[in-house]
Amino acid sequence: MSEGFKPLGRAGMAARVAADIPAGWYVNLGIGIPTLAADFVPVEREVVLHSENGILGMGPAPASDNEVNPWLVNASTQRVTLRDGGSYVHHADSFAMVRGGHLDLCVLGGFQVAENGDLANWSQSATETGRQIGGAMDLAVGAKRVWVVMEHQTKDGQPRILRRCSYPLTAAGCVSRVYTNLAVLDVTPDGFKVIDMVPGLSLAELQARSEATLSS
Amino acid sequence: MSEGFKPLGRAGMAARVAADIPAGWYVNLGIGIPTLAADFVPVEREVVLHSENGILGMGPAPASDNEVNPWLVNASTQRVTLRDGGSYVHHADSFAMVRGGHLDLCVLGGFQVAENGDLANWSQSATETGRQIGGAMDLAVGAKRVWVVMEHQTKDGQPRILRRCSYPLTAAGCVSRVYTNLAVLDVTPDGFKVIDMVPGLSLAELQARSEATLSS
Amino acid sequence: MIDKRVASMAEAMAGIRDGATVLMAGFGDAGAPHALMDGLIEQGAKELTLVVNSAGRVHKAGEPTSGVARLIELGRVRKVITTFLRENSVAGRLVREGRMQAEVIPQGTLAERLRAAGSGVPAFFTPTGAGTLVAEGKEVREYNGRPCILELALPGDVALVEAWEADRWGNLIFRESGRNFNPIMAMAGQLTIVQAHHIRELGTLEPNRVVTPGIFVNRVLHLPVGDPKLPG
Amino acid sequence: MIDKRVASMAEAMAGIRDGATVLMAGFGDAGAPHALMDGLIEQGAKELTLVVNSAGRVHKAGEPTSGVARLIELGRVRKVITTFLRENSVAGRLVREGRMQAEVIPQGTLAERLRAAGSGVPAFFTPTGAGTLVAEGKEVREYNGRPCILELALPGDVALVEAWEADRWGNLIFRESGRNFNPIMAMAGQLTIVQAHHIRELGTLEPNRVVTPGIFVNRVLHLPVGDPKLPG
Repeated sequence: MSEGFKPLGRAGMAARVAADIPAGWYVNLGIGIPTLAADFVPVEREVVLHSENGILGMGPAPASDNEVNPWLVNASTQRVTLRDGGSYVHHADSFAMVRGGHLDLCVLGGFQVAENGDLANWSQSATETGRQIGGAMDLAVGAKRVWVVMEHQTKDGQPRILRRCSYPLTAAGCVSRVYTNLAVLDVTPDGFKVIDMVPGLSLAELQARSEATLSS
Repeated sequence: MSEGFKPLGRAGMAARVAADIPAGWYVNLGIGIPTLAADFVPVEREVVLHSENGILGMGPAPASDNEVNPWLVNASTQRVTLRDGGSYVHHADSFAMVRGGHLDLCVLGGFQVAENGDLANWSQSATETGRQIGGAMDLAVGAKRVWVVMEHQTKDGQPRILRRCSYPLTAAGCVSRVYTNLAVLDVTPDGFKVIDMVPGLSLAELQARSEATLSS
Repeated sequence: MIDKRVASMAEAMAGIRDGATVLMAGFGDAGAPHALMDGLIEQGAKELTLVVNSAGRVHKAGEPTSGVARLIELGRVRKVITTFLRENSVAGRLVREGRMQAEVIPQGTLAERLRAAGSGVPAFFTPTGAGTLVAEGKEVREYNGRPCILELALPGDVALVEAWEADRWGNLIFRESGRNFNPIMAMAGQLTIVQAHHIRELGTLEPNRVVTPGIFVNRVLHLPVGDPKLPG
Repeated sequence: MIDKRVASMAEAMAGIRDGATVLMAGFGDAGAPHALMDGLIEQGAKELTLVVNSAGRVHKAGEPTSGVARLIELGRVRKVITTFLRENSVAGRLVREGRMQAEVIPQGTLAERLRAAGSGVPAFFTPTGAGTLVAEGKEVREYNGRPCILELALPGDVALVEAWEADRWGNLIFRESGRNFNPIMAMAGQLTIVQAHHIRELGTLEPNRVVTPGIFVNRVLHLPVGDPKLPG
């Protein structure tokens, strides 16, 4: 690492998010890195995971083939388990939990986050025909807190931490915190505030990789 | 009976309604005479009774004290039973059946019915403070058919079969049939049409006891 | 460890403030959280808005009232939102004297407004009540050829709920027609307090049978209070 | 005697017309009425509007598609209302060529619109989608300080539903996450057709466990079709 710091990998980002989720919270983990975060929440820390397709109290993937229940899949259609205390509901009741403001936290993947809390995570073009929204808009609007996990920049080095999103919005002003492979940023009334960085990274270096102005 | 005809009593009216309910219908029977109608539907004729407080497939009152379940009451808070095939839901789901148009029939008591199908059955004054609506408005609007059972006239001889209701409405244009102690009347685009009368009663005698014009 | 059980009625009632909107479940005696209602009377909060299917009944002279009727009689209620007011003559008198407000609404609209509050729906249209006194002051719009009125979600600061079985996560199962308003009031309450006949070990309530998942519940008080009574 | 069981797929599919709006339940493979979808392909109705969580996926060249993707590929679908379109490249092409319409909407809004259709709510406000492409052409109104958009109920002429257990009254119980859209599509369908793994004697489904009461069901076809598969 000639740059003097080491960006987090997917697992590292997932672990960093997981460290901040306290016991007792009701949490939805979006598709991708957010889903990985579940593996970094110790079982004894009771966090109740919600899955849009009607599961509350979701557990990890089956430990063995004997435990596989093909009727029990998560929102990414991966096979999962149910914890003691878990239950099933239908889709409208499941989204009542989301839209009714009952989730303490939703962790979503993102394309772009703006300093006003706007999130873009479902489409890169307003004219795209092959769209997919899934539960992202409901979760972004409905959860008490929305955290976003994403690479700090695109693969070709474009910033994702922006003054204003250029992609179509998922929801306006919904994000309260962003976890990237380089830093953790809070969205405040005064814009992005850096609350953590990977070792060896300077604020100036982080700012150079961000469009929005960062404060510390 | 100097008048040459014998008005039906409460049980007679209930039996008359019950005779017209075919097997397989989902039916809500309102408080009062409508509730009595259940006793006149033979068990082998499968009619599925709905109760607003979350019962579908309600059965009769317990046959003996041994059968009493204090947790199982109908919308009149009388103890009832559940038929094989019955189930329980919460109040919003119960009224989804009502308001979503899933009931084939609702039978309600009435104060007044007008020739345009308007029903008044919940209040006799727009300024009443001790109001009660219960589920009447939902049932009147939501069921596929609304039949009303009531005395043909008030206790002091005022007509209840009217050109227009004078009491506050339960719902506009909802009634399709009226069962009284004297006759059965269909509400048609041309007004009330008499389809049955107690033996010995003439149309002229029935008309004399009605404000709206009756046809046969 | 998530443990929503509380050890005393005082703990169950802690923090209910004057002016709160309190949702009270039950239909007839089944599924009514009588003990919690008594607890609220004892706790002392006043200027309450009560949301309850029935405003209760006033008994004959000399017989004590209870629950909703008692709260009203004590002058602790600023407003009641209900579907049945007629059998409570005290409530009727207070309304006439301008000492209490009453909003009498259709039962299905009450249920739907509660469910909406729990589900993030701030307002919805319904044909129920259109063209009646219930429609007064409400926006009217036609759908499917019928006039519909706009109704608002009805959230509560507090919900008082009765359940047959509960666990420490607050999962609830109800008994027969004791289910009634309990699940939707649990959803609509900011602080949902449950009296439960039985507390079960976590993991022993069958996941397909749970009606109210614990996400809608804040406090569970274990109170095996016996069977519902008939109105008398 | 009420008996909603039908003896054949032909009987199950009878009367589904060209131009019908068809609700198809399922999330992933769990709770998806695959056999009924195949039955609909065989039955031949066209110009359909499909309402389904996912527009399905197109497999590699040479591999047969099935279900929703097959109906689309066969040109039988006029419009699809869904939350996931990306994995069906054929659907994307048909949309670009103007040969099929697609309405991609939020999953919670889809669920709520279905539940509204089944519950007599013609329209409701929701903050989901406000300020996004989803809000285009929709009425906006502020509630609780947030912009909300007006969404309409989404009823179906037909609903295709999968259940684990059923009885002759059409009462349904689902398996784990196989519940998903099934209960709300059953409510929202004018003609609700069920494929059930198990048929139980009337009275043996525990009344507190029934999720979809028979009032929402028209036809039940007994089809023990095995476990759901993973997407592949």
